[in-house]
Amino acid sequence: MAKPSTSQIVTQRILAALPSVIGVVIVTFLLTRALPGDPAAFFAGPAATAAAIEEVRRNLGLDKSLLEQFFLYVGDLFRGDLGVSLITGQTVVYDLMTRLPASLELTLAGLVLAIALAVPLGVLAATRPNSWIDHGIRLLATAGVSLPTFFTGLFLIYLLYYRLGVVPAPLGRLNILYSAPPQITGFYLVDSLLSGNLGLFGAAAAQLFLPAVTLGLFALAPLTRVTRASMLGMLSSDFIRTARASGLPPRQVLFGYAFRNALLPIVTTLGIVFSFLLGANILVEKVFAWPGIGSYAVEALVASDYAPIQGFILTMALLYVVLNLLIDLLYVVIDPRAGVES
Amino acid sequence: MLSVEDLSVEFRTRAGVVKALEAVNFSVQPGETVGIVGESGSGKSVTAFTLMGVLDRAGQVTAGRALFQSNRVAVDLLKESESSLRQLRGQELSMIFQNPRTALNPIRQVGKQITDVLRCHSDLPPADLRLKALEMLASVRIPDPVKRYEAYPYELSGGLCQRIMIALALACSPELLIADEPTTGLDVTTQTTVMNLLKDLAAQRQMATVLITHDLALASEYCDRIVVMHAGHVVESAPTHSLFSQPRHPYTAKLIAATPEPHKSFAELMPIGGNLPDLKAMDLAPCRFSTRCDRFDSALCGQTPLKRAALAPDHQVACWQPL
Amino acid sequence: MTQLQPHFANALPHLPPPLLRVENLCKVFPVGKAAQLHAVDQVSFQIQPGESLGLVGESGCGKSTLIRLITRLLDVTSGEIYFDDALLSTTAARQFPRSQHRASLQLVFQDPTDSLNPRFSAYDTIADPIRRLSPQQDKQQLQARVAELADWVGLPQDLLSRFPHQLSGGQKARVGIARAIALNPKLLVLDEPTSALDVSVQAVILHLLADLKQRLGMSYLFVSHDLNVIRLLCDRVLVMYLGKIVESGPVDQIFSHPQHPYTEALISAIPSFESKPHPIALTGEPRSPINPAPQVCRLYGRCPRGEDRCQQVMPELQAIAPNHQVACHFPVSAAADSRD
Amino acid sequence: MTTTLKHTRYVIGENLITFAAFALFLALALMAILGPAIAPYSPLTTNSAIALQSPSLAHWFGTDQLGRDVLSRVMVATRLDLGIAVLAVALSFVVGSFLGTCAGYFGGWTDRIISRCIDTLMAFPLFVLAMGLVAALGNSIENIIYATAMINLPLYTRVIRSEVLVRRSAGFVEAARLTGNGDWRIMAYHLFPNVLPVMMVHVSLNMGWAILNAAGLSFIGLGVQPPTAEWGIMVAEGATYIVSGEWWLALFPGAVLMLAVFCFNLLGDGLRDLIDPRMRT
Amino acid sequence: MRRRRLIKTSMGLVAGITLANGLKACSSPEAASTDTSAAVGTASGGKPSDAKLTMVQGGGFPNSLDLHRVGTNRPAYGISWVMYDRLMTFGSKELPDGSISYDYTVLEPELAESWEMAEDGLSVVFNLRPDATFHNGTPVTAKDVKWSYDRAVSIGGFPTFQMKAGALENPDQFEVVDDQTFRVKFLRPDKLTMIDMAVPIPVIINSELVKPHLTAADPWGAEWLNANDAGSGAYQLSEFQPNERITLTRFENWKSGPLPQIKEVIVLNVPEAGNRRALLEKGDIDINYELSEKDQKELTAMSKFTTYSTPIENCLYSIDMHTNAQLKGAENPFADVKVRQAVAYAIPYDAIMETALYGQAVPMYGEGKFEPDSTTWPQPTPYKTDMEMAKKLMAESAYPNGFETALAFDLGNKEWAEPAVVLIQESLAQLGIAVNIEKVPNANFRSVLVEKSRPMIVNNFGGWLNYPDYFFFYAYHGQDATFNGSSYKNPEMDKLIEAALASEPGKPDYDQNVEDFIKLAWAEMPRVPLVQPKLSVAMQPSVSGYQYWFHRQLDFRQLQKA
Repeated sequence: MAKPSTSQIVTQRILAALPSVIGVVIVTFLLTRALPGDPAAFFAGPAATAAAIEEVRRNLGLDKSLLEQFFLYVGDLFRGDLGVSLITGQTVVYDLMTRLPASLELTLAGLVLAIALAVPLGVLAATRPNSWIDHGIRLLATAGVSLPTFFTGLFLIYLLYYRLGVVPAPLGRLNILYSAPPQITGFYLVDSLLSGNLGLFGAAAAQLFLPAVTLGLFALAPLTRVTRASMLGMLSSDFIRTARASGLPPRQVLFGYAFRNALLPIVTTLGIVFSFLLGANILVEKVFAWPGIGSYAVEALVASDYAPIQGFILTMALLYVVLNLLIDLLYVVIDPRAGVES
Repeated sequence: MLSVEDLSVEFRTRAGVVKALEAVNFSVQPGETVGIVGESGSGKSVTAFTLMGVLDRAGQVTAGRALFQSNRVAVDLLKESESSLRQLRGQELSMIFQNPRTALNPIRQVGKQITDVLRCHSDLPPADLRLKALEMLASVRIPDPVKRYEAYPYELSGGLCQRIMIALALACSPELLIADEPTTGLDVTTQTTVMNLLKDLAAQRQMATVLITHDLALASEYCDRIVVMHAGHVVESAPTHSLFSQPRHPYTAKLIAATPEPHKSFAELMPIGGNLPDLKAMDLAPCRFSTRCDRFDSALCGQTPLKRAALAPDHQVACWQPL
Repeated sequence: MTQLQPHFANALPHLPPPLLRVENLCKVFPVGKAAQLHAVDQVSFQIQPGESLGLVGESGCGKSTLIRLITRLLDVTSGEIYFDDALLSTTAARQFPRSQHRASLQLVFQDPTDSLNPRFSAYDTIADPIRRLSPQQDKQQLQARVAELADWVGLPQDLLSRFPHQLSGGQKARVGIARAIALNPKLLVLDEPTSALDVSVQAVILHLLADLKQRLGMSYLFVSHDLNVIRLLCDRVLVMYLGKIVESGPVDQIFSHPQHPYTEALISAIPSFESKPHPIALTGEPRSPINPAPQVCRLYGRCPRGEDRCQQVMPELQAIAPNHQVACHFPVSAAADSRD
Repeated sequence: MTTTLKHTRYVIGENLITFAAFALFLALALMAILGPAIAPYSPLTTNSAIALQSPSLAHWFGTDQLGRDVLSRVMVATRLDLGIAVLAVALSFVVGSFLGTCAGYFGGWTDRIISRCIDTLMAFPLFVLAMGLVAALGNSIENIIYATAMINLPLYTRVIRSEVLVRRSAGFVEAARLTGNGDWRIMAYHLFPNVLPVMMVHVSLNMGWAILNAAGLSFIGLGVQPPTAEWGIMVAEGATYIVSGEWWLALFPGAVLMLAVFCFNLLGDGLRDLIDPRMRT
Repeated sequence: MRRRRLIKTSMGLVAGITLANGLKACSSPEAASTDTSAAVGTASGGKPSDAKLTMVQGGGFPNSLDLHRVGTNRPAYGISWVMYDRLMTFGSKELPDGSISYDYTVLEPELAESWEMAEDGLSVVFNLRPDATFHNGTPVTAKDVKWSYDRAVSIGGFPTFQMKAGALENPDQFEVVDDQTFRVKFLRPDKLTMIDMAVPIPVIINSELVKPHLTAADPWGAEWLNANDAGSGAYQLSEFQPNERITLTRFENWKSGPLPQIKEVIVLNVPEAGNRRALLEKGDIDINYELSEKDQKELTAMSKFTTYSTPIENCLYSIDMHTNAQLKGAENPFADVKVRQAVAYAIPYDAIMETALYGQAVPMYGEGKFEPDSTTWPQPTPYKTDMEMAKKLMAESAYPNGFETALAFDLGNKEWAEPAVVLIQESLAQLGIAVNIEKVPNANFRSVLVEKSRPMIVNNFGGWLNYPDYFFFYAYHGQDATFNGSSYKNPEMDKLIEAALASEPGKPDYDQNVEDFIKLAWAEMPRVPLVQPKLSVAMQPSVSGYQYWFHRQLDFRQLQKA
């Protein structure tokens, strides 16, 4: 029954995730090698002769056997060297470092937006099951998840930017008039506040708004659904009856008792939704010219540029591990039972 | 102090309207322990939930009164507004539930759950809440209350959880305690411990208790008076001794005969035939026991409404041809 | 404990060879990294053909594990199970459905709802064992057999097409019993068959079980936490506490003269009409079954008679009368004797 | 059976939205079957004379850049889109069911190995995995189906595993073993049918996602080959015309795509109501 | 009308360019317009101002600042073009439509203020501008020039290949005479050598700045130059956010030409074409470069913007049919010339022109003759849509009942190629040819070209200059270069091409050879030319000074903004 300490949980989690990460490395490597394009032919240039292509191939190390390439790759990984992106010309590490905050900021903004909407809506629906409010909320949320994100994005741009002109141009993270805040966290919203530049904050927020809404709409449904179901379950549970029979005020019953318990499935879903959004990001980033890692990966994929794809997937896998870790820790905070069974 | 009169409750479900309670009458005197006994589906818990105002959304009170009178208040529990009922709950009347482990908030320290109740019903300064809660834990004979205060329900055994539930229910010294199957799921030895504790506390605090149970023998050991329910009807209500020595309703008699007991031989164990009537049925017989009764007389028992009579000042029975 | 074997034989020379013989049975579940939960610890007993053996104990004492070991749903950690003189414990639980003894060793479950496949009609549920284990039956024979079984357990024929959620608790219990007796088992293990039922139904089922036993000549291993029920149906009773058998003997003897303090507490806790409540002798919380100290009596700490010796030497099961064993350094009669 | 029917009727009657979803589903299914037969024009025949015409009586949804009738293309695409979704979901459902049931039932090393593999799959950003697979295998319809199935696999495996895990020690499973059922039989006849209803909810929710996924692949150029009509690719291609004012190219296929996904999502909810007794109050 | 004239420069050198780099697919749209420092009257810039210019472009975003690097994309040439200087540049001229184009017949000074050819014509001496400095203020010396030339011929990959095209192969050829004087020795007389020194490749790099960053593994500082500015050009780098934006500011001490009018140029990456157009329409950007045909048509029609659309020299969109008898081990129907001719008659040219290209291209079909009497290039084929003819030819072929085949196109061209292939598919179906369409992601299409593994592809190839012999050398010659999408091999064709290459335009044998190989191409029809594409730009009315360049990038130096 002894509860594991936080550090134990962290270690345990990381150890448990290790096989997955190794699996990811192997699969990614094989997958990238299976891509049909010949990077050597691509990068040798159009007029290159066979010899020139061979030379490029040698330079890229693509002439070695697959196993050799794999071990070289793993060796580089251990040195923290993810290689150089042939399309951006930068090291993959640099690219990822500069782009990851953009993706994270966007995803988090979308997620926060979705949570801010979904949780109250879900609770509202759960307290009035089968009412028209409940159905209305369900329709709204379902509509959000039924639209392809790129379509939502383009449509919003057309409407709000092109037609109505109420949002700034979909040009990445900042309007051209501004330059990026000094890098502290890499999140423009945070960095601009830290450097006390409110105008910049406003500009960054304005750019963020539309893509975040696009993403948020997509995340709305699962969160609302889970909140509703989980609240509904909690509200009919025994301990809520106890709380009500003890004369606790409705507010405390709803939020202090029911909602806190309902949080557990919500947090789980949050994790899934987050990793899901990181994927959906790819399309949104492409539409909004958002300089994140998603659009980066797409470009690399289309160019058969191995290093960025591998780096991207590895980053995502690590992110996934970290995310799960955070969720586990959140569980420990919310639920004293967490981790006891294992 | 509690007088339930003609209480009727219906549940609207997808399959139809369930007449869960019909014209339920019983009363509880101050300091008295009243047992409500019946098989599952007899409406025992619905009665309790109705009195506490924690009925599911689907349930609706269609008739009746539940007059509650304590030293401080005199109200009809069924007519009070939600907010004033809330004041009463926990303070004047409280309830403990079966399955104590799920009846406690799984992610809140048990001590804090007690202070939550104290906080909303008493004027104690916050600093004293904890002390008072510890005091309550000690009063339900929980060893090492300081340590248990910080425990979570999952860390405690079923018996301990039920004691915590008792402490929670009694925290604000209610005048009436409704105990809904408080020992179901507990081992017999634990059951005895918990029941003895309840008994002692009720006596100490001069608290009236309603003990809801399916176990006739258990009720007979702890109750002053017993109300027997069957399919949403109260069929008999009498002091414990007279109920057992001289049951007047056929159902009561059959229930007694069907209950295994240390001194009863296998041959003496008599099953009750038939099933509970379907409470959704539109053409429910006036006497809901009629389908299982071997004294059924269509001329007599088919009459509406069901006859309810006092055979003695404190012995009521709902039968046309009592034993 | 094994030395009890000849003792029995001597005491009851006229008895036929036992139907079921369990020797030194142990089941240990790993808990976490190093801890082990000793669910069943060195248990030995036997059941004679036609005998009804009761097994009592509170929740978590290992009753369920024990019967799952016996019915070969679980693999044993150590010890032997002999059934009809065949050693069963070496057959893996996973292989046992194909064993020739499968049909002879059946179980009635505690929760009639949980133990019926929600997607199977009553008919399919009852027919399943026949289809699986005596496949030579043709469809008509099968129907006739199922009808017969339904008749035996008092299940109206028209309910056979129903699914579990359309049946009442008592009806479900009947379906469960019909399934268990479908193959004419020699030993029927009943795992608290009435605990989920109302008293009115419980009485019916108890009578039904008594009838069936007579009709089919089965042996029963009847598990319950309710001594009252055991008393009605069983010849002999085993009392279990935290994985160990603490007392065994004829039911009447145990009821009238419990020897182990735990048995005594169990019996005194049985509510009965109009008796007045009496304080229970056991206090405190049970010891943990995880990594139990081998030399300490499992009841130590709760036992009103616990002395130093109880935490130095684990009391062994010893005969104190023919057919009556108790595992206590200070059995009630001895204590009573010394007190008187 | 009758009660199930009654209950279905009840759920539908009680819940207009679910009813609407059922109706929509029927309409889509009809369209998938009859689409090519009842489409007013050929979905592939070009006519440069009427390119990029806005919706009119002759062409309700307008025409595309090659003068093809958008309505006809949308109608004909139904079969392909639903086909992709159904096949992808069916594939992942079958494989996921098998893996999940094995993992949940056998536990131990079987579970560990399967779960690790699934974890590895989950650690991939799933859409990127789909992109990678289609890019690596080539963008044919089969490969889109495989890729979509692949990224749905973890969901099914995990859900079924946990559902089986819950039921593995249920009484009726032990009872099945007592009555002589071997492991595979228990899995196939006793466990799986009981998990099925829960899975149907996921299946319908997943169908919507599979359609969206195919559309997303189309958007980055990894969709079906032209001139095949497919909603996603029509939206993706039409999207570039929005700014120049030819909104109907993206809007109509987009709306139908949304309706389809919407329909599956609502159906999933409806099924959940049907199955989850707790929601039945 | 664009007659190939050979104009003697002041040095008296014959200029002519074929640049391998020009062979890049016309398709990939990228930006850069240029104006050489030596301004042509019409295009000459206004007074330097504080104007700030924002542009977006189709077809990618500059991925490096070092155009010698492996994998540097074409848009990067535009940045390099203005950030670095070369020794010489080209003049400019006005096109018939009034727009300005570079003039490949005129070489003008850039970093070199003058040059003299040796008597024997086997070397040239450049005199550098004495006042020219790099962006960090250090003077440009002949040492830097030599290091830069050494780098270009040694670093490998495309730069080295390109230098070789002008017979610049060996560092020994480059000699520092003194700080201001630099000599290039020729390996042999080659009409391309001088011209090759005015193309984007031989940029002059600040060698002193790079040297601290050289390592054994990276002897030419590729890593450092990739993201850093070591130039002396008219603009210097002020911000480089890979794949996001590049900001350039005017180098006020630029001496190699008149100071540009625009002070700051911001190049933004906007991948969605619709967004690029919306930005222009909303006035958020000044220039949208490399427009799709549709946008070009519609933006022009709006008459809100200044638009230019210049036919891309020496570039053709075409359908190539694999001519080998066997393809992937199977019999190849397109080896039959009748089939190829039938296809050429079956292609719905006008429909493609109208619906796929919105009329924004120069038709290359129908008007030509089977017996060409002109060396104009590109020139239209004599084939026009004639289904009767096509069916007749099919009936005469070995495949009267048709066959099944596949047509691959580059996803990067999908805006026009996809509708075009659908139209072709529909049309060929009438001949019984069932065409499966295969769209290939941009990066993979290069492999398709190299492998020559598809029976039919949509090709799109152009050289930097308008010489038919060079076009044919890459597109029809039996050396089977990448852009010979048909894998066409014909010794007779090879002989004609080689003869033309060895000769010079204007000479009778040259003209005859050219006319003969065009005739042969029209007869054999391994590739069906469709159109000559155009390079399009739309600018806010306040922007002027656009000039077309062979490298198809915007030259910011020449632009002005009101």
